[in-house]
Amino acid sequence: MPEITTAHYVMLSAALFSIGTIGVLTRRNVVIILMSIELILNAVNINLVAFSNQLMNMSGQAFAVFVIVDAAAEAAVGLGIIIALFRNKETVNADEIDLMKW
Amino acid sequence: MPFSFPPSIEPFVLPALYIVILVAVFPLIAGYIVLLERKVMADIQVRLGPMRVGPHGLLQPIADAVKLLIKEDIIPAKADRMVFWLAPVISVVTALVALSLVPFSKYFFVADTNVGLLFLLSITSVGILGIILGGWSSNSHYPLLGALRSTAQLVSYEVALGFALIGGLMVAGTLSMQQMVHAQLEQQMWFIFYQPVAFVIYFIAALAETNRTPFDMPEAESEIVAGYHTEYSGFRFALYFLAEYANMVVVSSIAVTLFLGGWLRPFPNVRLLDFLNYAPILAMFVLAFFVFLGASRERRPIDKMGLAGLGAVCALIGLLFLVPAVLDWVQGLFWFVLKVFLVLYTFIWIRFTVPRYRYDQLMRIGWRWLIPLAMANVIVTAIVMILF
Amino acid sequence: MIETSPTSTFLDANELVINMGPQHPSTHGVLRVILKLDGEKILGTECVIGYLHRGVEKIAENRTYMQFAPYVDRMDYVAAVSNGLGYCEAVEKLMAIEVPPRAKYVRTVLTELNRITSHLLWLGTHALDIGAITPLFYCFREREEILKIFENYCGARLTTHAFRIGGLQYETYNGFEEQVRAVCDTFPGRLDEYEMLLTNNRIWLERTKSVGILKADEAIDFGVTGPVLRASGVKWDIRKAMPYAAYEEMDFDIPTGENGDTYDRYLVRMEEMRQSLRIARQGVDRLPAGPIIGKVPKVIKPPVGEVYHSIEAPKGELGYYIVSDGSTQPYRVRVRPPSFVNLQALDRMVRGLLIADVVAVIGTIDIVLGEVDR
Amino acid sequence: MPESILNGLFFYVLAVVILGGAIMTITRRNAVHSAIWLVVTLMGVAGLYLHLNAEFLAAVQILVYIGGIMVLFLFVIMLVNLDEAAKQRQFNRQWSLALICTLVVLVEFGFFLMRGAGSFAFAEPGQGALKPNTELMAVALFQDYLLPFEIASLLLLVAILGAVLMAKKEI
Repeated sequence: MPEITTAHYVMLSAALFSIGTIGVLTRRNVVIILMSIELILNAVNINLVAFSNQLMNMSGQAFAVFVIVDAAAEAAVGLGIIIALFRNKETVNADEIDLMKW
Repeated sequence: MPFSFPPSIEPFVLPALYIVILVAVFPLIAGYIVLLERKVMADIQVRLGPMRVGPHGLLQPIADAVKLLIKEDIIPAKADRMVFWLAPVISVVTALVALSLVPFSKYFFVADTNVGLLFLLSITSVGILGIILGGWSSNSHYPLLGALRSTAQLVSYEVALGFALIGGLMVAGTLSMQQMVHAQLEQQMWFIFYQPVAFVIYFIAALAETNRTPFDMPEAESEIVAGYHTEYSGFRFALYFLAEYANMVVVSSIAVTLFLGGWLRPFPNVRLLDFLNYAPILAMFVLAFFVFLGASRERRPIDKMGLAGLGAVCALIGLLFLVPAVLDWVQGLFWFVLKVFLVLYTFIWIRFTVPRYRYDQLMRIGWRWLIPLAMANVIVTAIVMILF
Repeated sequence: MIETSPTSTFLDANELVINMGPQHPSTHGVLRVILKLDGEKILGTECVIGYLHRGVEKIAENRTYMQFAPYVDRMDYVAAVSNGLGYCEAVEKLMAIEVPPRAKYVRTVLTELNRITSHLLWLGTHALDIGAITPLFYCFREREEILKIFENYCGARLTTHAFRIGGLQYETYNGFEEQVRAVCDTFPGRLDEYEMLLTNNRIWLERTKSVGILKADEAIDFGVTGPVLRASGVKWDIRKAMPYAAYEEMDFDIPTGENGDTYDRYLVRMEEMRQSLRIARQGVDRLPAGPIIGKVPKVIKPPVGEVYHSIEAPKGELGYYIVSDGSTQPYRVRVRPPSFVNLQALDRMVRGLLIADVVAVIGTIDIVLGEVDR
Repeated sequence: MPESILNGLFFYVLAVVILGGAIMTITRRNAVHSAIWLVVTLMGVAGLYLHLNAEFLAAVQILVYIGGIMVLFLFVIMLVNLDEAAKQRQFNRQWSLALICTLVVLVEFGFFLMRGAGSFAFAEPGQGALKPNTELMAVALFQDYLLPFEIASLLLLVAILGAVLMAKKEI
């Protein structure tokens, strides 16, 4: 088995990122789209931490913490929007939300 | 050691052994904690409690376990079967994994990591998933209400719990569970005396985290039947029960480790009190004495023999403790378990003394009082630590 | 009527409908309350009753007056003595039978003891509903002492059938007075013990103060009686207003509340137990000698006519309306049960509160479903 | 067992868990099942962090992501009635186009990585240290990146306000 290098981690991260993108682009359910965004953010984090490990530098991990903070903020606001949306439009499908007002 | 393991797996042998011990023994211990709870409850309520199975109901936990195991396994018709199956497993696995980070004694611990306490907190927070999924998958109103209640409750009290622990952590200066105990040894003080406010906040939040009265909203039997596990029966229910008691042990262990000196004996630095090192032996012999006394009072011969056998086992263990190496090994465990049981006793005592808070009152206490107080405690601690 | 829609969720405009009962730990029997909720907030309730309907009033039409007496014990089964007293007095009033004073006194003592057992059961279950598990066992311990008196007197503990039309069937047993006095001596201390657990308990106060408020005028409009009415500040007690049995000669106070909330009802009932003890002690102290049953014909055959007689049962005004057509069986018996009437106020009391308060309020109304459904 | 094989095993098992969980997340009909699979993925990522000398980050990942964000997700899924949505069409109309585009991007990634993989191997391992992890993390967060840290806390505050405002019934 070859040595696991940073390239492997970056490859994994790229795959995870792509899966997340597919989720965002193809799903109709807004909640699942939000989850896909979490996947994308995690892909980014894997990269950051992998490079942090290779370069023996804390900055990558520190930035991963910031990304997690971002993810939390995004989830809170996103889910708030979903609740407001559901209350007003009775739907969670992204392609049915096509009016700029309600 | 007559034989040794290859060096690459050698560091994993002892932890693996401890894991097996914990997983195998803990359900039994949880059963006996339940018995203890019932006995204490009976005592408070002027009753006798379980008396039928075995002498003084000593075999009751086993009877209960057998009963739960052979009970019909009911899954509601419209339940989400996979999730229904998964939810109690999540609860019990997280609770048992959390035990692996608890330093039971200087020698008896599974893992001691650099981020021990943080990991403990994060693992217990995963346990919420078990509750929320169990409530959702039952596809029934009362469990859903219970799950929503408990999620809101656990999430809010976790904040207070975390802040209270930070107060203790600042004094300890480490996240590692073993280092905390050593820090208390070096500073010659239990941290409860440095951080009384943090301890009180932690204790209250821990009551809420483990769904104990007066914060037992998620399973308030007189309001929402049984909360999130209304639809659970048989062994799945037993798993939830096990998880609950494991969580109780975990939170009391954290309290003991961070605030009450962990596995240290009282006044570990006072030479004059060295005789306390022999307390485990004494305790075993006193226990044996009382068990024999009880045996002499029993009427049925089978009970007499059972109790006498138990007494003999206690006495034998006491004799075993006379070996210095064994005593050294058992010492920390003895004090740790003693302290944990004292905390658990307080839990039980409170449960049978006070009524239950209402949901909104509980939230108000959490957000209006505990969290601000815990934050203030952290700030004051920081200022004091910088100034002195 | 509350609409029950199958697709209701927590976020829909017209929210969640759940059934509390008929099998529920804290609806005190088989009451079913349909709750309309907004999250945990109560938007409306509807009580569905009848799960314990046994047709007691109809049974009365096929039984002789004597034969029907045991049935009334089964309505409010925790206050069977009061039920029996009300029925016997109603028939006596119909037939104009004079009850001898000794019988009146024994009746009063037993009824007051019964009031204590009823209130004790209420206290225990009410505390249990609010989450205090322990008082229940203490209450049952004390209740046991009083039930022993009933058992010694008439052989039964719960459905006593203690009285007969015209007086009593049994003379008091040896040691009756001493046993009642013993209860009167020990019980106040025990009551203080309960109060120590609850009255000043912060959590108890938060759970009961200004929960389920019923104002005096509302209470009167609903026809609510008993401790629930008195806690709203209305000083109305049939024992004082229209004395029956031996209450005229007894010295006791009527406790009233001010705010009409759950806490006041709790205080009122606690004080009522103390007053009941006073009455019971006076009763045994002054117990006159004499016959225990008046002049009752062999066959009870009241004259044609009708009568309404009500007494102050532990839960409120318990009334019997009996119509006689001159035969040995009543033409119609109608019972005015206090629980049934008090239960109507539930909706008014819980609107806008939380689920947990419904439990507290059901407890504080102190209903017995056997009496609500009859 | 040599260290490298253990490492490899660890990585590949976690990779399968992560990618498998991710694929299940985006394909499940029921949002709760999606959430459960997402939890699996997040757990796998936490395992990778442990492997990459980031214990603190692993703990934070579990605490914040699983104990916080995923619970929030499940909470919202329970509040919002998704039974209806589960019965409808799951993918939107442009799904084929989206899939092709993403695959093209993935191929590009792969190509660049193949070409550039060597440069990772040659890049010099840094001089710093990652242990003790918690202490170094504290230094990084509270000394080197204090301003971003404060900004992040401000962001969280704004997000809390926004979420509360958004989810409130009557504003």
